[in-house]
Amino acid sequence: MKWVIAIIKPFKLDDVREAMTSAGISGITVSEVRGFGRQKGHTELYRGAEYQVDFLPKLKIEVAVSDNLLDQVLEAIQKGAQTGKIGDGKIFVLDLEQAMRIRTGETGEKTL
Amino acid sequence: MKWVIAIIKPFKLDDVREAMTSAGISGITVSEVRGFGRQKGHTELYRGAEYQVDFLPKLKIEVAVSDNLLDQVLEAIQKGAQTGKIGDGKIFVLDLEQAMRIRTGETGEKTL
Amino acid sequence: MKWVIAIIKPFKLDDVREAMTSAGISGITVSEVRGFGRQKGHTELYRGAEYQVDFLPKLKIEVAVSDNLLDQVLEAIQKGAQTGKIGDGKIFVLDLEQAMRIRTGETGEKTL
Amino acid sequence: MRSRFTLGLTALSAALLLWPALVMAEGEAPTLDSGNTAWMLTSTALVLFMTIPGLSLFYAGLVRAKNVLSVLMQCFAITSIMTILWTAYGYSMAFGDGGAMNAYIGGLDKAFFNGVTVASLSGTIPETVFAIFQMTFVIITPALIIGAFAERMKFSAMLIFMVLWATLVYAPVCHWAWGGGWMGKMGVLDFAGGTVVHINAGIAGLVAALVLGRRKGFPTSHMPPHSLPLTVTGAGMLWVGWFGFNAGSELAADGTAGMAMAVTQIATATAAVTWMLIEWMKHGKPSALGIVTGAVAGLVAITPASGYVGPIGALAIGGAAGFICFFGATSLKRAAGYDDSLDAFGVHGIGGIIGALLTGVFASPALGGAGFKENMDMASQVGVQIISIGATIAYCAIVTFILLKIIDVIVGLRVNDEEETMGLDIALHDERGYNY
Amino acid sequence: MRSRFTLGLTALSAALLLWPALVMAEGEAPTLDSGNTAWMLTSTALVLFMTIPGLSLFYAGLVRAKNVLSVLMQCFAITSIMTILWTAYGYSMAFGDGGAMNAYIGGLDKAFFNGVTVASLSGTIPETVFAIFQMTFVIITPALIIGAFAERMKFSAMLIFMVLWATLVYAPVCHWAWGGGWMGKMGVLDFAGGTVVHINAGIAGLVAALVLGRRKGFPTSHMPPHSLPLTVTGAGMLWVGWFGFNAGSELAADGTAGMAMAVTQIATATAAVTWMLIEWMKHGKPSALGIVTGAVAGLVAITPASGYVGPIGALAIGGAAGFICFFGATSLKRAAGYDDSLDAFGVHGIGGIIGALLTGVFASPALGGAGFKENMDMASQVGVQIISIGATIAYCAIVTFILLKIIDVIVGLRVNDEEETMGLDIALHDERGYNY
Amino acid sequence: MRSRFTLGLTALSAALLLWPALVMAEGEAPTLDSGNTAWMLTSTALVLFMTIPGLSLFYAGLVRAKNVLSVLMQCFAITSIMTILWTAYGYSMAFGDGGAMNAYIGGLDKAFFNGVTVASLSGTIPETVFAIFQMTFVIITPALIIGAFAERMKFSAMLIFMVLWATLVYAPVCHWAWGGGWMGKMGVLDFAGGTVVHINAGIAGLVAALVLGRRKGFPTSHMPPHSLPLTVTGAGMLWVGWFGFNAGSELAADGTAGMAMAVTQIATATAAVTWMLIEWMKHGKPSALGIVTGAVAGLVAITPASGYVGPIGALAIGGAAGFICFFGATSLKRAAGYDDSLDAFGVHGIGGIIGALLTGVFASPALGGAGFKENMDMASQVGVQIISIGATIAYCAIVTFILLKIIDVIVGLRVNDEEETMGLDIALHDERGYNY
Ligand SMILES: Nc1ncnc2c1ncn2[C@@H]1O[C@H](COP(=O)(O)OP(=O)(O)O)[C@@H](O)[C@H]1O
Ligand SMILES: Nc1ncnc2c1ncn2[C@@H]1O[C@H](COP(=O)(O)OP(=O)(O)O)[C@@H](O)[C@H]1O
Ligand SMILES: Nc1ncnc2c1ncn2[C@@H]1O[C@H](COP(=O)(O)OP(=O)(O)O)[C@@H](O)[C@H]1O
Repeated sequence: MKWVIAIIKPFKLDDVREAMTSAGISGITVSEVRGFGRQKGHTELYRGAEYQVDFLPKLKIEVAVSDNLLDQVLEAIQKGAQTGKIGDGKIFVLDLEQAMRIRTGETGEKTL
Repeated sequence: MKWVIAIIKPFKLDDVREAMTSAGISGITVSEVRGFGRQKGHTELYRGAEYQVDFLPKLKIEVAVSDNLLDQVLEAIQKGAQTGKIGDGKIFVLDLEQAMRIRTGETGEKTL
Repeated sequence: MKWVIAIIKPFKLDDVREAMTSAGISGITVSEVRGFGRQKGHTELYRGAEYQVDFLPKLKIEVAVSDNLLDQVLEAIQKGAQTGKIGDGKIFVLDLEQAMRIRTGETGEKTL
Repeated sequence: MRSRFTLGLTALSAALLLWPALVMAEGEAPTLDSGNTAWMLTSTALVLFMTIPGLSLFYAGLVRAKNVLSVLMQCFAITSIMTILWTAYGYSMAFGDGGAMNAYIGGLDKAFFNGVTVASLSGTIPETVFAIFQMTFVIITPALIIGAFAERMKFSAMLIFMVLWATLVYAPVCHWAWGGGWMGKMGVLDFAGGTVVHINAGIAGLVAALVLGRRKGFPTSHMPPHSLPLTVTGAGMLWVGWFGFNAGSELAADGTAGMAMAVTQIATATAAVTWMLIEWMKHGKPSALGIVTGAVAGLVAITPASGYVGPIGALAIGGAAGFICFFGATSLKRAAGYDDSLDAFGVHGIGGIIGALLTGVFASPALGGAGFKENMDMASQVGVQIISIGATIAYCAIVTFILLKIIDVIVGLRVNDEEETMGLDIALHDERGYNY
Repeated sequence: MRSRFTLGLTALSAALLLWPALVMAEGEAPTLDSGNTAWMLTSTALVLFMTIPGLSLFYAGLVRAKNVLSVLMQCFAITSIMTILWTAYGYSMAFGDGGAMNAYIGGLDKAFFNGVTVASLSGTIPETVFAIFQMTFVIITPALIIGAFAERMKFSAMLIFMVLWATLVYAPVCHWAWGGGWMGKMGVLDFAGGTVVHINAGIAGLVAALVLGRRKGFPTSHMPPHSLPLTVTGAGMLWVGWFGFNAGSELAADGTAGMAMAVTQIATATAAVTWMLIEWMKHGKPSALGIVTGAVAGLVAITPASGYVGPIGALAIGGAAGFICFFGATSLKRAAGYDDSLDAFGVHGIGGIIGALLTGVFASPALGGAGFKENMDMASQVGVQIISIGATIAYCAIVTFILLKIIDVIVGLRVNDEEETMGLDIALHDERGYNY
Repeated sequence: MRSRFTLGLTALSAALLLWPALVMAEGEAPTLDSGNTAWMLTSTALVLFMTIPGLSLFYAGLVRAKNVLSVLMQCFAITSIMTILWTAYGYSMAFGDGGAMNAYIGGLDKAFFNGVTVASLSGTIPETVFAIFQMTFVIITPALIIGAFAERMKFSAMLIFMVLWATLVYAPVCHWAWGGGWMGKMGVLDFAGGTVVHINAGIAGLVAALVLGRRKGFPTSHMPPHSLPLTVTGAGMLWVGWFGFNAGSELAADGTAGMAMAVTQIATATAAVTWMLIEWMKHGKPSALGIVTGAVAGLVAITPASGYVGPIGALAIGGAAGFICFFGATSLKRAAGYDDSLDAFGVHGIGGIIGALLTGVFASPALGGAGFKENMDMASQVGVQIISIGATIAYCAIVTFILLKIIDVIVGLRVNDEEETMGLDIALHDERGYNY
């Protein structure tokens, strides 16, 4: 199994989720993060005090997938999240050793 | 060492933390996430505009554990988080290569 | 490639980011988390109802690095985040199998 | 509430009085006074302001984020429903002529504001203004109660309860004290609503908290206020609006109104400081929630006294309210174990009782007050106050209990566990307070 | 707005009237009444309170967090700019003497408050007070419009548009109805601004929503209000402030002001409850956003009627407003497909039309009203109301459309896509609403 | 603040004046006027509203989330403590008879409102009303100061400082200007508190900012306001409440009160627009924080002038305040390097000086003003203004400095580093602002 982490632009969430659902994913976890990267931030100004904000609001999607679904999922995320402009984000893949469903205690790929 | 990620129902945090402490864990990190899964979301309605909210508030617990504690920790989380109803969440285990305590610079299992 | 997770004190973010940038890192992802550990929390009191808060606000930094940058990055984070007081946080390193830039679809170390 | 004229006469010099005095001597009815009317229009706005947004923010900040709208919605719906109820029959039941039953309840002669025209006067102000000033009181009283059962009551059951409660508890007690009923006749001093508003609301809240039972998780899991800035803002609004409540209850812009406003300010400040100091001593730190709760306790306690006592009375009543309510909202609640979520009883019930009682003491001219009712001394006045407090508590508790039990059978009082965990906002209203 | 004297005379007893009556008979001008002045100073504060913070919070809560400051800023800037505009020439254009053109527009004789001194009176109140009371109306009207184009209009274009619109639409229509123009002469009943304020703002909003087009993503992606507690708070403030709007429009603290306040309260509550019940029946749950929107619809609809109708009229107008605006802000908008972001048209346009129309009905003494204009019956009065509504709609729509088209060419009306995605707060103002 | 009679006489027609004029000629004391009393009761509520919730929200939004309650709590505690202090001896020290020392300080004859009864009058209003109207001024002035040392001062030290400061600085300066002291005798024009309130608060703030030193991290790390919607809301409330401050300082509902309200509105709007435009030109974008800060600067500057100048004066004073305070709160502060956290000095100190100075200019009848004090021309009036400003600055700065140094030795002024990092809410009050 793999643990996939994707950093995307917030307004792309719905597209990504739909693409992933189509790729056979039935569960994902999303959190709000701030990203620092090539995409330029903006300036904030309060009573003359300027402040360069380099961190942009992004969403982090985390999903556990079985090995055989990995490629489709990566493709789905990429398609759903892409705008072609800088700052679209990244996808990272880690190895996942074990998964368990809390409700039932089952483990393995069937829990995903 | 292992990196354990658990997605749980928010109101179960205290139970889980207690169970983990009993299992010998002395540090954990918690964040607020939104989960999409089998558990049904709800409808929101604003001036006639309906909106199906599939993402539910969940908590993500992350904890680094030594290999020999892993099983007890998994059991502790499962016991603490279980209600038996759909949406109780998942536990994921990844391999953790290294850990360092920032204050002292020490590394390895003793930092956990 | 490695996936580095650092839990730090919030007011150290700017120092850490600068240190990492100097170490050659061009992208990081930050999120707000609550940490439970050796550092003591505080008491809250509302109309006589006392409440021991063990969770402290922390920031989680996640960054994907190429293997050869790992040591410098660890050092940079540690230097930037250290105050020498309890609660400075931890750094965790996991193995990262794959990385993809959403905008271009490229994969591998060059995307970091 | 007494006529502007009594007081005006004292204050006016003989020469200026001559002409109006002559007119009055010939038995003319009082005429409209634009100054008094201006103040009462303002007071009406101020008292409405106490409920929306004042009280609703005060309470909304204290609940968890998942229930914030439920509280705001309850206050807003109560405001609307009570307006209709008061127009339809409430005003008439409270201030109409009850004929043979007048000691206990008014009649229906003024239903739907029948006979209340542009030209009707109530003393020196238009009767419309008197009627809607009083309307703002029947709005805030039920709204106060919701503090006791917040975060767990069904919205539908809440509405039914409030309509019945306003009809069967508020209207009669209001008539007893202010509408010509037995309590007023007996000589109770209740300037702006110690019995009618605060004891009534506090007792109803206590009964509701007991009948509904505790929130899931109370008291083991912690339920911190989700936004104290809302609560402190609401407290500030309550304080400001309360000037309309107390000084407005004079129904005129005169010396008594001025003194009522002054003692309101003094008692509130004293109670706030008292609460702050006790907390500081007992817990080592003073809190924002503490000081604002103290202020509300002071506002409550000075309410029945506001037109009758002087600055010294205000200091005493404020100090007593801060001190006693502190223990009411903390130790007493924990000891007794009921879940009065936002301390409707601890602050309004207890504060109202303290105020109603001490009004009988500090109305004494020797203590700077305006004097007791005719032919009374302190002992007899305190006696009358105790009877009134006791009657209000007993009547209110019994009727509230019966109403809640009946409603529980018919529609059920509480949401189910799942809805409570999910929060009332989503469960009952399909909306969320915040989408950041 | 009618003279205090007409009404005062009815209310006062003969004996007290004797002396002023004699004076008036000799043709003396009315003199300053401190009570009336007190109420109008208060009313001015209340109506300003409606815009800042009232309306600005109501709207701010409804947008997404990334646009919260843009809305607050628009309201605040409008408040400031309109003050200057009204001082410079607006007041004069609306209430000055237009000479030969007086049926259509006032003159510039009062520009920069020329001749408005400490001693100038307008009826029984200082003219300064009349001028700034009216100023608060020219502040809130443009502020209402922003609800229609929120989250996408350029701040610069918005400012230019509002200055031109206030000059070319608001000032003339205000003059028509209240400043001595044709509409008033024709006998329109518009107590506090059904045509001048609400229909005007609602229609301008609708045209703006159509000309600017929909927000990116509307209606497919969901744009939930970012903070309903702000919205409910704003609604409460609007309700309280509206007492100044309606009862203040009497320009006196008298029986008519009292009745205006009473019917405002009743109609608002009725509309709120009506909306709540319809939503409950249609969707299964009543919502906080629903009930407060209903209240605003009621406030809007009772505005033109407030000094003319009685409690029964208020119940009817409130019920109608709640019912019809519900469909205006939900079904109609979805069916027609325009993006009136915060329902400026659905609530103010439609509510204003309902109110203006029904004023012609419920002013009838048979229905508890104060009577029609001289020599009118219900049919002719309703006719006059319809003509006034029609003229306002037509004139406002045409001029608004032309202004927007011109501004679009010169500076552009909308922000670009990237700015809209990023949010107007950062894009236009370099600041963020929240930094938790 | 001048007698209603002076002005009333001008405004009234001869016929109506005859009778009261005769009465007055016989030397009768003024009698209670219900209209004036109504307005002053309202004004008192409005000025309290300025502090809680107005100013407290304005400031609370500007600090970081971890300090939000500390600011709200300071405002609330000041409100309460000052009420008690004013009742106990403050009012007497400011407005009592100081005997031989009367040029510098009042006496203790009115301590604990001794002799202030229901029947006592102050001009045409009850003395209780005058006393609590003035009480709201001694509440807001210390509350303004906290803007200068926010986010780092100990709560206990703050309380001690404020009690001493109100006693040793506010009460005397208030007596000098309004209580019969030398400044008033000299002929200073300070209608509603340019010297007494704003210069006093601004200078005390500056001294406090210097003595306490900068916040940890200032100016390198950024400390953005945690919730600008709170700040904008607070600004709106300040604007509305300020009507009571300025128009209320007339102590009557008359033409001067009307003009005071009008010029307040005009100056505020002008300052807001001025600030917005400068920022737009200098930084490329106008901000919400900018426009509201400009509005407050305008409110401050028009305060001493409000009863003396006309619309033209208001435009000029507003423009000057917007322009100069912009540089005071941005360039000057950065250049000088002190950490006046929320710009108490930059806005109130500088704005107060501008206003007090220009009052001496625009009171000129030639510029539409109400005229200088007897036997003065513009030069001598400006001279008097400068002396008053200078005396206030010098006295306030010296006493404030000494007080702070003493308190620093005894209890310490600042929290420690760890508490500052953690935030004052948890460190000093054991509570958190938000629990979402
Ligand atoms: N090495 C990295 N480790 C972790 N997160 C990263 C890394 N590089 C980029 N990110 C995340 O991806 C986001 C987008 O990256 P950015 O460089 O702005 O644009 P692009 O993805 O188009 O190259 C960043 O805001 C950050 O959250
Ligand atoms: N494959 C997955 N990857 C990441 N998170 C998941 C995955 N499946 C479920 N989750 C998380 O677990 C939560 C609970 O899952 P759900 O399917 O609703 O119920 P259950 O855990 O009882 O099967 C989801 O809300 C989501 O946050
Ligand atoms: N085993 C662990 N797994 C995950 N996070 C941990 C673990 N131990 C500590 N942390 C995180 O590190 C933070 C700091 O740890 P703490 O024990 O307080 O101090 P120190 O880092 O100085 O030892 C905690 O608040 C928590 O967020």
